[in-house]
Amino acid sequence: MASHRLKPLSALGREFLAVESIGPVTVAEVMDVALASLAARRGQEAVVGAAAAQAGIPLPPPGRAEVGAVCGAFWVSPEMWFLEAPFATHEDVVAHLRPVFGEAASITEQTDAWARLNVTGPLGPLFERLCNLDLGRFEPGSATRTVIEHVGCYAIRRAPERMTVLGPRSMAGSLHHALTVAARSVA
Amino acid sequence: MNQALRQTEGFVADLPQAALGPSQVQRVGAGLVDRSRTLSFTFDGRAYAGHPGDTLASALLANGVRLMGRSFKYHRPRSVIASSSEEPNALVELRSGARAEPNTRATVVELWDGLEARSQNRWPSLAFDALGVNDFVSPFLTAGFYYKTFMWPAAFWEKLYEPVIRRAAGLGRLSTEADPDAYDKGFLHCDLLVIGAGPSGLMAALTAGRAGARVILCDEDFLLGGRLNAETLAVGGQAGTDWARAAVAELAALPNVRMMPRTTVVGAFDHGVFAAVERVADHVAAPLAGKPRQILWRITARRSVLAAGAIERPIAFRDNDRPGVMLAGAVRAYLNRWGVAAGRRVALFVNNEDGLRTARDLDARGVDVVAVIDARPEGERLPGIRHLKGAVVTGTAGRLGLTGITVRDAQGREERVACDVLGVSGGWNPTVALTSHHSARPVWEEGIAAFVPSLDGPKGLGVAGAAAGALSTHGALATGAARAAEALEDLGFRVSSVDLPEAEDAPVRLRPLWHVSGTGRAWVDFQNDVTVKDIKLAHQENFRSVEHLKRYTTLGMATDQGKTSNVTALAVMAELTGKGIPETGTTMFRPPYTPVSMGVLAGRSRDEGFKPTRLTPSHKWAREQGAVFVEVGMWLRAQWFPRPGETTWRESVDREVLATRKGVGVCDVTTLGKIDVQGTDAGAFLDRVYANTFSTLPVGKVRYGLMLREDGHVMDDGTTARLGEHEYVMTTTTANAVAVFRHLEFCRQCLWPDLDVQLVSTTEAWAQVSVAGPNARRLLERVVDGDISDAAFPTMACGNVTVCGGLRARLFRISFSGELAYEIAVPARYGDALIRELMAQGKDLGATPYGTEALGVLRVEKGHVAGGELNGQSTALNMGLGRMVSRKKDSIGMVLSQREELVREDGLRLVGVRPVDPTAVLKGGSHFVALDKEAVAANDDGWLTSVVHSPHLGHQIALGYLRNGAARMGERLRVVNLLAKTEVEVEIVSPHFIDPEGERLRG
Amino acid sequence: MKYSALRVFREALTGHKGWTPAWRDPDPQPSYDIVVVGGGGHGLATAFYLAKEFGQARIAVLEKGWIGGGNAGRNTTIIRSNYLLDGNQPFYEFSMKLWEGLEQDLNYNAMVSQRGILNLFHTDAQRDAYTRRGNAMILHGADAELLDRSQVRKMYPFLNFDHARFPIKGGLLQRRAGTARHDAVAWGYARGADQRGVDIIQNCAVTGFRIVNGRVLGVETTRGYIGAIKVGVAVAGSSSRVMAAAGMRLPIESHVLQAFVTEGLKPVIDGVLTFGAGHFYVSQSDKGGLVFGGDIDGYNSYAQRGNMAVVEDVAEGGMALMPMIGRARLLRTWGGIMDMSMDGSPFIDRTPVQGLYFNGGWCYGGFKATPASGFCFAHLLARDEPHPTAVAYRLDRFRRGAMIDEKGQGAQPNLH
Amino acid sequence: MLILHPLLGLRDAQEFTYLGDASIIDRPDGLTEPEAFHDYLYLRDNPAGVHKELWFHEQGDRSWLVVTRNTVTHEILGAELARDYARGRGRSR
Repeated sequence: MASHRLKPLSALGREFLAVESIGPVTVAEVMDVALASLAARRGQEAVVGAAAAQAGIPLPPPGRAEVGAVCGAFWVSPEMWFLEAPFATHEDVVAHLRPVFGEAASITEQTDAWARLNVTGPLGPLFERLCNLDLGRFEPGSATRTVIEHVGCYAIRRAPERMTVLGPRSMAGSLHHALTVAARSVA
Repeated sequence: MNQALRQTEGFVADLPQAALGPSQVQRVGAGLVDRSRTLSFTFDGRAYAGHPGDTLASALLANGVRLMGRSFKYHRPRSVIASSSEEPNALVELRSGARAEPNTRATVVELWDGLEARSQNRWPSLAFDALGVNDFVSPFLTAGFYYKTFMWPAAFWEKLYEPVIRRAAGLGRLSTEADPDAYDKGFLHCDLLVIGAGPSGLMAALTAGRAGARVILCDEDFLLGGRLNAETLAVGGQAGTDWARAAVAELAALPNVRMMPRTTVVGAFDHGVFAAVERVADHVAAPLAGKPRQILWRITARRSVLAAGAIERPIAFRDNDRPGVMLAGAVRAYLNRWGVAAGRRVALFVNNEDGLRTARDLDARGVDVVAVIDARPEGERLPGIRHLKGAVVTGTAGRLGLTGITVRDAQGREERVACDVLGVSGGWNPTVALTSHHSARPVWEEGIAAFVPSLDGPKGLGVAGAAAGALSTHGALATGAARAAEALEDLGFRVSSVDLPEAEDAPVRLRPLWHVSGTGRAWVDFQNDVTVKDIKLAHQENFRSVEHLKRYTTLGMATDQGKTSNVTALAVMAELTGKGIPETGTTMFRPPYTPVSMGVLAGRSRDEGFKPTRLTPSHKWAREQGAVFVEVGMWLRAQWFPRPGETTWRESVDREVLATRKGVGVCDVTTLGKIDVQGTDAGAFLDRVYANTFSTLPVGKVRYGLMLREDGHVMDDGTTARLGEHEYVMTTTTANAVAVFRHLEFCRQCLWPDLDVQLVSTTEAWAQVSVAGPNARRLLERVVDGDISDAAFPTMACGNVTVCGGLRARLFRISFSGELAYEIAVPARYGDALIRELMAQGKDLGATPYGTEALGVLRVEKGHVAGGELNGQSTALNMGLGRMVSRKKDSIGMVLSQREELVREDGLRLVGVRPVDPTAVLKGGSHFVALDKEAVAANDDGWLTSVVHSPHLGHQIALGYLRNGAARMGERLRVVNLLAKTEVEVEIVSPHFIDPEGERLRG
Repeated sequence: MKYSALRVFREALTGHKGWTPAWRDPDPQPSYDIVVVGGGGHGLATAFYLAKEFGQARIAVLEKGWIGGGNAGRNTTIIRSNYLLDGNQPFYEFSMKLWEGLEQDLNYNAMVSQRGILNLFHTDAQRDAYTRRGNAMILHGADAELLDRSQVRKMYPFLNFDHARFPIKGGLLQRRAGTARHDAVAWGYARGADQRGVDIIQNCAVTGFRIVNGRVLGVETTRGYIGAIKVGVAVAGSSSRVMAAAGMRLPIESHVLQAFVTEGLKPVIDGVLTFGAGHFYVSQSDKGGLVFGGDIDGYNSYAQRGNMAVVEDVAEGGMALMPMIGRARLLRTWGGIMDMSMDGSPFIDRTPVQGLYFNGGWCYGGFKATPASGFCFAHLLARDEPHPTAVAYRLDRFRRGAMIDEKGQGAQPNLH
Repeated sequence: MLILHPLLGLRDAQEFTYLGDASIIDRPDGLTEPEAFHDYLYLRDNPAGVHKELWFHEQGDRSWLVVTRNTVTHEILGAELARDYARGRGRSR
């Protein structure tokens, strides 16, 4: 990666990332993950599956997220996934993935389309105030689209007490506000 | 006089304010309240005492306060009749200031220390209410009287009659201050939702909880146990209250059971979705900081059991609304649960066995039961109590409180019986409300003379206990267990057989009695003052269906939603029509079960948080520049950037426009929708969704695209760039980004499912900045790493580039302003840095940030369509873009865009407008009228869609849609704004006000 | 019987024994000159004007349930004529004029109350759109005023001016708009029609049409066959079902619209208010309840009930606009079935079947149209030509491309 | 309402955006006469009963679904991916 002279700003408009703790819950904005959408082209589903398998990229079934050697992935649409990779090594994530899939897939950079908030702590009491997710049935490894206070998000449960919430970058402030207000409400 | 009235007619003489504890003269036992702690509260400014576990109603009764409110129409003095949420009379205003809460039922207010309550709908005082005069003129105020009068003269309705009526309207007052409390929403999921925690609900929850199902148990009361708390009945060999306490303890220990007291399930919606309101902080003066007052829960339940009990109904007889006439079950509840004797000399009027329990319980507590008037001639008499069989109550006496009743015995002899409370039981109506939320009509059950739930209620909802018509404790326990077991087996749980605790199973033995005939007024709907006479009048005037009856008399429309009145009214109407009750109709209930605060329905969506706010990548920078922001949908965009010394927005905007046209302007255009279209059929796909052609667009080029709806009107427009053989990026307008994406997915999935095309939104991934003006290239050359000379990067070129030493970026040579212009996009996290870099690098080139206002001026000067022209009603032809619609290929909207009325030669066309007097002021939305014609609809020639001040031309210019506009270039017209009573003479010109040949953008 | 203050006074003194039925309950006759199907406001108004204005006799109104039991009694009682387009504005203004004389026309107090409607705007673009609309209204002879922020604030000081997500910038006011007591409108027309000899036949559902050689001869009903020279159908909410019996497919979908009322409160809101940045409109009834509504639920439905999403959406709009209503309680909700048409505008037209006429597609705007709808439908039934204010309401307008699309949403009924 | 998504199980209807009668899938050939387009775009059976209709999982996986639902009871009888349904109706490229 060429070393350009532009300084990044987080979705929340921060130069330095912050972690907030509210009672037992912490909410942290992170920007160290590169994200790309991967969509199999028509009739190329098997080719894409094979290429991914060979490259160690998981392509989980609907509703699921998986961690792989190079990339993590979660399902977003029929024949479409979001792939996650370390930003430091994969900033131009499309350039990394293109050789793997060639013309069999459409790949689009999504890194900065989404604000990324990691929430840790007891998730049940918090998320039941935020979105229509049945946390009891949303065990680690689950990933879904959901709505938090009118903001369309992805929720990925990494561990019993750890959730990643991806929200549209432009609405990061509103999403963060919703999370922290709810955390205070249940604290 | 008030004082005198109270002392002679009131129930208890005034007590000194200091006498708090001892003032609870009617407290005859502990019940389930905590008498070790005393709470003080005020009602109409006077101080009283109560205990934890009291409701406002029980505490007022304990203090001997009976007069609690006034009725709606006649302003009759009223006291509490019930002990639960069905209460129609005892409505108070709670708290004060911004937290004042009108129409609150005293029976559901859990007492707290410092509670303040006031009576309402009275002036000057509760005991003496001037509008009590309505009661004396009540013969004129019968049902529907207002439909028959107040018609002359016509203008007097708004001026005279209605203001008087409106002043008298309503009960409580709404504070006009913003509600200071927060409200939350939440979502819960369970296998079994149990609604009501009386014996049947507890039994259902125990059955399901022990089987390992995920159970939610809701009850509107703060004390679980339901009717068991109000009775002296035994369950499983122990006191019913103790059994309830043990059941609650067992449930609380189960991790799979969630107990939700103070939570009312208010609505049953489709597919097992319920709405419930939890009153988190209504039993304290104010919520804790950061905590909600109430929570609206949306509960998704795989199965549910309604165990909401039953509501006792009154019997109508003359003056049955006097303070002191109560429901017999409520009298018993106050005695057993709250240790309060509602009166000292109590009479009872019953038509069923249950009412006799009240007599027994009062007698056992040493309260004087002066008589039991039993409408049933048959059956045994109560020992040791004067029990009149086959008798009825025909009237009452007293003014602000009951002093006695008139009784007619089986032989027709009337006698006066002195008493201060009359407990009435006309039977029990199962609480079927939720079962009819899906429009199922309850069915009549003769045995208990009541409506029970129909079998076609909400799918997955079972009904247990009194709500199902099982009115005994045994029936409640048995049906609770059975409904839960059925639901669980349905879901595949193994349910072990449950040992039912032993409990009474007494028969109901009811003899239907709805009203006692006679002269005078007999109330059916207490709050709205609907009497038996009103029902008779409705019948006489042919308002005989239940719906007509309700609407004509306002019966059941009060805040109690007819809980104590609907069935009685129906029965009275059935008598009048000579039909049976089921033939006459049923009562229907719609959500909510009890009234719900607007605040909780809105949750956190209010004030600035009403909708999410979308910020552009350069927002922080723009704020530092002092930008003024404007809402564009949910986005906040910089509208203009005022500089020191500029006093009007026009000064700033003019400067930004001129700076752009002379040097270079910079504007964040990230809000435009960006959709990545890839796949081997991407070009073919775009040919079908755009009216013009894209498959022939060379790689590295951009084209303007016009998108139609299938009805041939313009849906959206924007530019689409071809970045690779199979890769396009489409831009949409800010407003239509979501709808266009949805439409494209529809086309892709539903119309042409085998085209190889993949879509993903990239609106937020890239920060996109417009760089426009003669110096645009010079500025970008300092930022972009490669060659962007006119030769290397001509008009409508696009491509991947790098900026600032290697950051990947996209560059598009497109222009909305008519200037030499580019849009440059970088990953969004670098958007802030990019715009700072552009401003820094462009200092000597006159780089100037511009906002949406200047953007608007620039595009109107150039004649580009936008919001005002893209109004969903216009066609390509209207916009002067008719030739863009290719007739040679199948594209969405092509066929229907050619319908006769849409292709009229004399139809609306986009035109430019210039005021003849350059100092004249135009207003958007003004209409075109010919100079010599009158401003009436027949001469309406169109309207101005967009108006700006062009600093370039030094006067206002506008775009508009003008009838037959293409043929009217050079014509002079008026534009009239009849709202402001102004008109301006204008000349119709080409919409391309500057550089019609496009020299500048090729520059 | 004529209603008057004097009559009310006399009856009060004599025990109200003299009041007679507001309308009779006759058995159906074997045939009529004109049968109006549908005993809602529009059908009853049609019958009333047929008898009163067009000299027609031998008229029956057939109602499957109880008169006024459909949308006539399930709306938010608003009357207004603040339309934008040429096809609509003259019609609704005609309706407004009929409202203004309704009580004297009917000898029934339907409580027509012209307390004004204020449509708030929040952006410059909305202001321009309302300017265009206000001018169109005045051009058509209606009244309209454009208020700025301070004028709005003076009228409604309790609105959210200080913490608004979408600031109030002004509003379009029509002072002659307001509300009317919805049930009374149906009852008043029924009584007026009945007094002029119209048979109002309740509990009489039309199950089919007898059509021979392209001409209607009568209707099959649950109370037997009833012959008719002309049949007018005004059954909004059931239009597709009823007209299917005549072999017609309509440019209509049925959708549920919910409405809401709070507990009775002392008066705080004088006129009708609409929120331009959310789905919310409100007025306060003469009984004190805040009556409000919002969007339709959005999916085809014949169930007269809605779901939570719209309840919450409306409450959010209400709280955003008027945060003082947080402690007011929602008392009742109800749902009505709307004929949502393909351009959001109605139909009053002949059909391909001779003698069969259709009135429907009122979307959620039918109540305010009641008088003019009845008058214009009566005009069409009696004279076989459209009333001048209703010439645009033709069924063939989509073939010609003459849509009357106030919202510019195109052929998607749930967006109108 | 809850919609049984063929891939994701029961999802709240609020996550979806409604379009209308699934007959809108049966689009006439794009170079055909306006009459066919008129009937296609404007006329509806609008049944009181079973209705096949299009819902877009806008706040979900962006699948268009054809949902079979009773418009009187709101009962949902089934849901399938619209692209499969469309193929079944003979739509392809």
